[in-house]
Amino acid sequence: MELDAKSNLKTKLNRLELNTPIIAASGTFGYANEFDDFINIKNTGAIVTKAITLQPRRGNIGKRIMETTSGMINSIGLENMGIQEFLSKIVPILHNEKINFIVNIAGSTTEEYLQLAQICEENNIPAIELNLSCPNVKTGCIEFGTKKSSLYELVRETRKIFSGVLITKLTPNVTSIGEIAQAAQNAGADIISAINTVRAMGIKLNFSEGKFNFTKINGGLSGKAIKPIALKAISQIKEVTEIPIIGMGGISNFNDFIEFIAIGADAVQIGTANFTIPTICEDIADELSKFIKTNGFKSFEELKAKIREDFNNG
Amino acid sequence: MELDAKSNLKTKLNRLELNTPIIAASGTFGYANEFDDFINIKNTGAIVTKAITLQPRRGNIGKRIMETTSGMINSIGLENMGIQEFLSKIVPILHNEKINFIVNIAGSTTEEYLQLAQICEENNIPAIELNLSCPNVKTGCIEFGTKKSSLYELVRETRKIFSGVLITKLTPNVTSIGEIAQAAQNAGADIISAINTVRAMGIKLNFSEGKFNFTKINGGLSGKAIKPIALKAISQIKEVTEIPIIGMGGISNFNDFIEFIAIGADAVQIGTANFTIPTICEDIADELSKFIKTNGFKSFEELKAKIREDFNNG
Amino acid sequence: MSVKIFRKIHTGKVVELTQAADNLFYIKIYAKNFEIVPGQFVSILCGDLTLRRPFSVMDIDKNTFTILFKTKGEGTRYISNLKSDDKINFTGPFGNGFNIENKKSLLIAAGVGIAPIYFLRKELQIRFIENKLIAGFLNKFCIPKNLDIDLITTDDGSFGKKGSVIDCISEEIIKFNPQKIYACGPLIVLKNICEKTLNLKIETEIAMEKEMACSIGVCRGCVIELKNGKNATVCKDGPIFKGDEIKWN
Amino acid sequence: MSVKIFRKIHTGKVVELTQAADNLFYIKIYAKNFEIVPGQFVSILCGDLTLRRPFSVMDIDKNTFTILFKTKGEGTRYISNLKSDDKINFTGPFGNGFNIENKKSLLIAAGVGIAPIYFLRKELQIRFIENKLIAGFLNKFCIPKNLDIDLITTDDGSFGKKGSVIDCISEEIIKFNPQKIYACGPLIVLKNICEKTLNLKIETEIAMEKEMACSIGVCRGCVIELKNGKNATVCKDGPIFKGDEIKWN
Ligand SMILES: Cc1cc2nc3c(=O)[nH]c(=O)nc-3n(C[C@H](O)[C@H](O)[C@H](O)COP(=O)(O)OP(=O)(O)OC[C@H]3O[C@@H](n4cnc5c(N)ncnc54)[C@H](O)[C@@H]3O)c2cc1C
Ligand SMILES: Cc1cc2nc3c(=O)[nH]c(=O)nc-3n(C[C@H](O)[C@H](O)[C@H](O)COP(=O)(O)OP(=O)(O)OC[C@H]3O[C@@H](n4cnc5c(N)ncnc54)[C@H](O)[C@@H]3O)c2cc1C
Ligand SMILES: Cc1cc2nc3c(=O)[nH]c(=O)nc-3n(C[C@H](O)[C@H](O)[C@H](O)COP(=O)(O)O)c2cc1C
Ligand SMILES: Cc1cc2nc3c(=O)[nH]c(=O)nc-3n(C[C@H](O)[C@H](O)[C@H](O)COP(=O)(O)O)c2cc1C
Ligand code: FES
Ligand code: FES
Repeated sequence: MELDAKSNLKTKLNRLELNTPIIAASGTFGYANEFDDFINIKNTGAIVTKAITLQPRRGNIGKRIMETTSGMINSIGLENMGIQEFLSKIVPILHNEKINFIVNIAGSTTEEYLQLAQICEENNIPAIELNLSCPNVKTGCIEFGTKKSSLYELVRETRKIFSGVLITKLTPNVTSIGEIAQAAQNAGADIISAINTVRAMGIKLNFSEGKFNFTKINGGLSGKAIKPIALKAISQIKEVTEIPIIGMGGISNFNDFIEFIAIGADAVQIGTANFTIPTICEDIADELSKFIKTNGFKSFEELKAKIREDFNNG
Repeated sequence: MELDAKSNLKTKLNRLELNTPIIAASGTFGYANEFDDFINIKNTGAIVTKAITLQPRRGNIGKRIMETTSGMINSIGLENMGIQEFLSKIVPILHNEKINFIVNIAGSTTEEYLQLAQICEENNIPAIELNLSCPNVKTGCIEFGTKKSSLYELVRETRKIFSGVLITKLTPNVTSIGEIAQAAQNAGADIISAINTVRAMGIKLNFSEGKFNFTKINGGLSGKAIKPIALKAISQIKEVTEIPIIGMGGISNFNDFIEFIAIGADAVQIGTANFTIPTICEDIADELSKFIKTNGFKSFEELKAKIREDFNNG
Repeated sequence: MSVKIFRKIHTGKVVELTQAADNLFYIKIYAKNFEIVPGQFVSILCGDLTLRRPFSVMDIDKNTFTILFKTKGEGTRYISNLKSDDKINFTGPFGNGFNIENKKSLLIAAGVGIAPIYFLRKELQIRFIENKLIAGFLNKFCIPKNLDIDLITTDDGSFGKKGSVIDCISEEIIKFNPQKIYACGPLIVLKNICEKTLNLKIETEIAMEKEMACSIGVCRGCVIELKNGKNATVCKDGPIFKGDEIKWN
Repeated sequence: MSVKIFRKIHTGKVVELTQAADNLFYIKIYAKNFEIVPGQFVSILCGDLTLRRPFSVMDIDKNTFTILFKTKGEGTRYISNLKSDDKINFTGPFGNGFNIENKKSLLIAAGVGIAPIYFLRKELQIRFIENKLIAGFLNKFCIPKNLDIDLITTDDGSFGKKGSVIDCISEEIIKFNPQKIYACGPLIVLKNICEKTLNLKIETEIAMEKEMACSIGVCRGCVIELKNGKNATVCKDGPIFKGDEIKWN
């Protein structure tokens, strides 16, 4: 079942066309039709595929996820099939099933990002999202997204190569996300998405027979706990940029969605909440559609204008 | 009632002597004996008084606190009585009641911090905590604690003036907290405390009669939600510094306390949890004391060594 | 460890929870020897929530007290799901309480603001202080049951007098000629009342509300501005303020 | 909106929750037409918790199924507080399930690992496949009630044979001479069993556990390493694995 056409949730962010402003976030929705068991994927705005690297990667060994208070930490380590297998096995499915998709790419060097962008360009990938939370092995493993100069460089070079929609995904683990966002905009990004996970550590302890047993995980925090951090980050980005923003971080219901739109997001992504309520992307779209109709708005665009107006006046 | 002397929770961090390793955090415990109704304050390691500025301050107007999922945002705006009234009205109480205390100081310019340090020196304040989450009005309101050069400068100058225990409290809102911690150590801080609140924004919305009503707050996030962020920050600080660390951020029970000790904290502070369970500082000390006795340790020092050993081997 | 005596932290027990009206409940709590005066409040721990929820006490009896609460968000939902015999962790008493004087008093309540006013009224009755209680509600489904109220108004006229409680204050003042007014209700109602009584120079006390974290004056989260230019905490300096000391914006 | 049909998200209803042993409960859930095979699992939404909790199914009947669970942390505490008629949101069925073959089978369970094994046993009985079920527990208070188990061991000897279930496997293999072994229990027990059966070249299937987020193979959170050098997800490629394909460390 497709969303009622009349509901008019269609959204355009620069050249990116979306059926609904609710997108499934990278790493939480698989590569293509994995959520078929739960929802009609065509009713998402788009899906962002799990981060793809140049070569296949095994990912981290040991503990990869830990629940924390109102959130979770993940340390998957970019396990993925690599761009070649992605192109040959997954992209055909995406095309066949007419799933609107954005390819999240990750590298350990600038060159890797550029090669990935090149391959995406050659294969007519419509949109890519640069995952800049990856450590740059050439600069002592500092995340790409934390230095504005290197980020600028990376986005600018990618822009030269890639003609599709270029989304830059920012990490919140910086002193000033506004500066970083500006660099991304100046370098030619079409859209900014934020936030990626928050740098975190989780520990579980257990004391038995006179000994402490600790399980630990270093990774990225996501889920409801980070929503206030995400809202702040996005409001900071909005303050200094003009390009569209895709907001995310802890969104788990319709109210959360409205909050993100209010502070400046033009669309949102949903990550962790897909695990909790696997129908959430469609549920929020449904509620949005109903809300628009019940309250006499013509479209999401009109509702968005009203939300922004009321927010800025209140 | 004082804690059982045999329990031996006494802790020494450099020159800072504590009855227990559990300290009440600044801004959440008042100035002196306000928690008398709930606990015997002498059973805390120390109390860190609410941030004091040179002049009295009115603080922010409007909404100052908002609960968020597993946490809260505060935007008190440094309301306080100013150092002079603090010295004349509060310090005598602290002395009379033999409360071990640390004075948290805050300024809008380097000069203000130095004047405060000077006044504390002249008045024999035993320990100060530099609250570096304050915006520096001279540099476009960037927080003092976010630039390592200016932080270094500030701590070094304070060190020259103040001969008591100098604690530097770090903000988590930086790209690399390790670098900042190193600067604090190099500048002569005796102890590092971390983390202050996480930059955040809270929104409550309500739709009625065709209009959205938003309540918003920009401030600092604290409480359980930030614990994984705090643990990570402290482990990063521990990696690159040698001076003692006072850890905090979302601690609300005995297990949390052990986790912070495991990753490198030598003592902890408890903030938000004082609001939830106003006896928490004493409750955790009690549990710690019992744990030490039940499991055959001689002292907290010995337990700490065991925790660290098991953590580093596990 | 030696036994601690915490004066202001208590573990009570739910005696019973009863529906008072739409989204409105009475909860009666057993707490041995707990004492509190009209206008003071307690702060209830609600499951895993970070902040305790403040509630005025509406009635007190030997070893029990009663709260009237409206379900709003997570905290009140938690309380409304409590069952008889469940434990309830609360702190208090907090705040200053009403100043009870031997003056003919008009008591004005709007909505759930009836709670502290009703407790005050009981105290006035005990002391034989002449008083009249008027209360306004949205509609008849919002009127808490089993209360003895002298005049009820409803916005939609579905019970009692039609209109807002504010509308009939002037008339009531003329009719009853009180020496003192006590009021509790939404901010806008209180502001309105205070403007009227300030003009008429009738001594007024109002019960304020603001988000709270500590309930004891240390976090400075619940601060309001006074006309004298000072800040006051609702939790400790209030929640009862003189009608003419508050700076309304 | 058009009506959605979600194949794998369900709202069941608690039929009853009964204590099975110390910290061990059976929960019987009503879920119309829900189907699942031995070794597969469901993931239960536990209040406000971020991650669903995975549980094997122990028994299935017309429109109901039963889980045996051990209380451990917040999630299982939530489930243990459910009451009859409460709604329960679960997803599934997930995972591959055991390969049922017409082979004489020895079933080995340790602790709460009995759950999927018991469901498998029922299926084997229905198909008249010869089998023997042995199960080990810490002590007599840990043995779930009302189960039909051929041989029970307890670590402290308080019931059945004294010792770990591992200790008697070699003997049981000799006595029973199974063509196939199925096992579920703590990692260390499974590792031990697999080492034995690998040596004896007896086909073995084991049910694995690992923390899960998505339950459908997309988050890569529950990955384990196989001997062939590949990663496998416990949720989708498993939870049932061949004893000789897992890389133990
Ligand atoms: C001194 C005092 C006495 C009160 N007495 C009563 C009473 O007798 N009966 C009654 O029904 N209500 C009373 N209230 C209001 C009551 O505290 C709130 O309705 C309640 O906290 C809402 O919690 P929630 O989680 O259900 O709502 P949410 O809106 O989800 O709460 C979110 C946060 O906002 C705070 N909050 C929300 N509304 C208010 C409010 N009106 N005042 C203060 N904080 C608020 C909550 O405490 C919480 O921290 C009183 C408030 C104060 C300050
Ligand atoms: C496929 C599968 C089938 C299972 N079948 C059963 C069963 O039939 N009966 C039963 O009692 N238990 C079973 N478990 C284990 C059960 O999932 C955990 O005991 C439960 O998740 C603990 O949740 P908690 O919140 O109570 O504990 P906590 O320790 O607080 O949980 C914290 C986090 O760790 C995860 N976790 C903790 N222990 C385990 C574990 N052993 N396996 C996987 N994740 C874990 C939780 O899901 C949660 O995300 C199964 C696990 C898996 C993977
Ligand atoms: C298990 C998991 C895997 C993730 N993998 C990726 C990834 O491959 N690429 C990426 O850019 N972000 C990844 N993320 C981050 C999310 O896309 C999202 O930015 C973040 O989780 C915040 O949103 P949320 O709170 O809604 O989950 C991952 C998150 C989770 C929880
Ligand atoms: C209401 C409130 C006021 C605070 N005021 C101060 C302050 O004056 N000075 C300071 O250094 N930190 C202040 N903090 C930060 C705390 O001391 C602590 O660093 C932070 O809240 C994290 O710890 P927690 O999660 O245990 O609360 C305040 C925190 C809260 C919640
Ligand atoms: S609630 Fe903390 S000062 Fe009033
Ligand atoms: S739980 Fe997500 S891959 Fe298995």
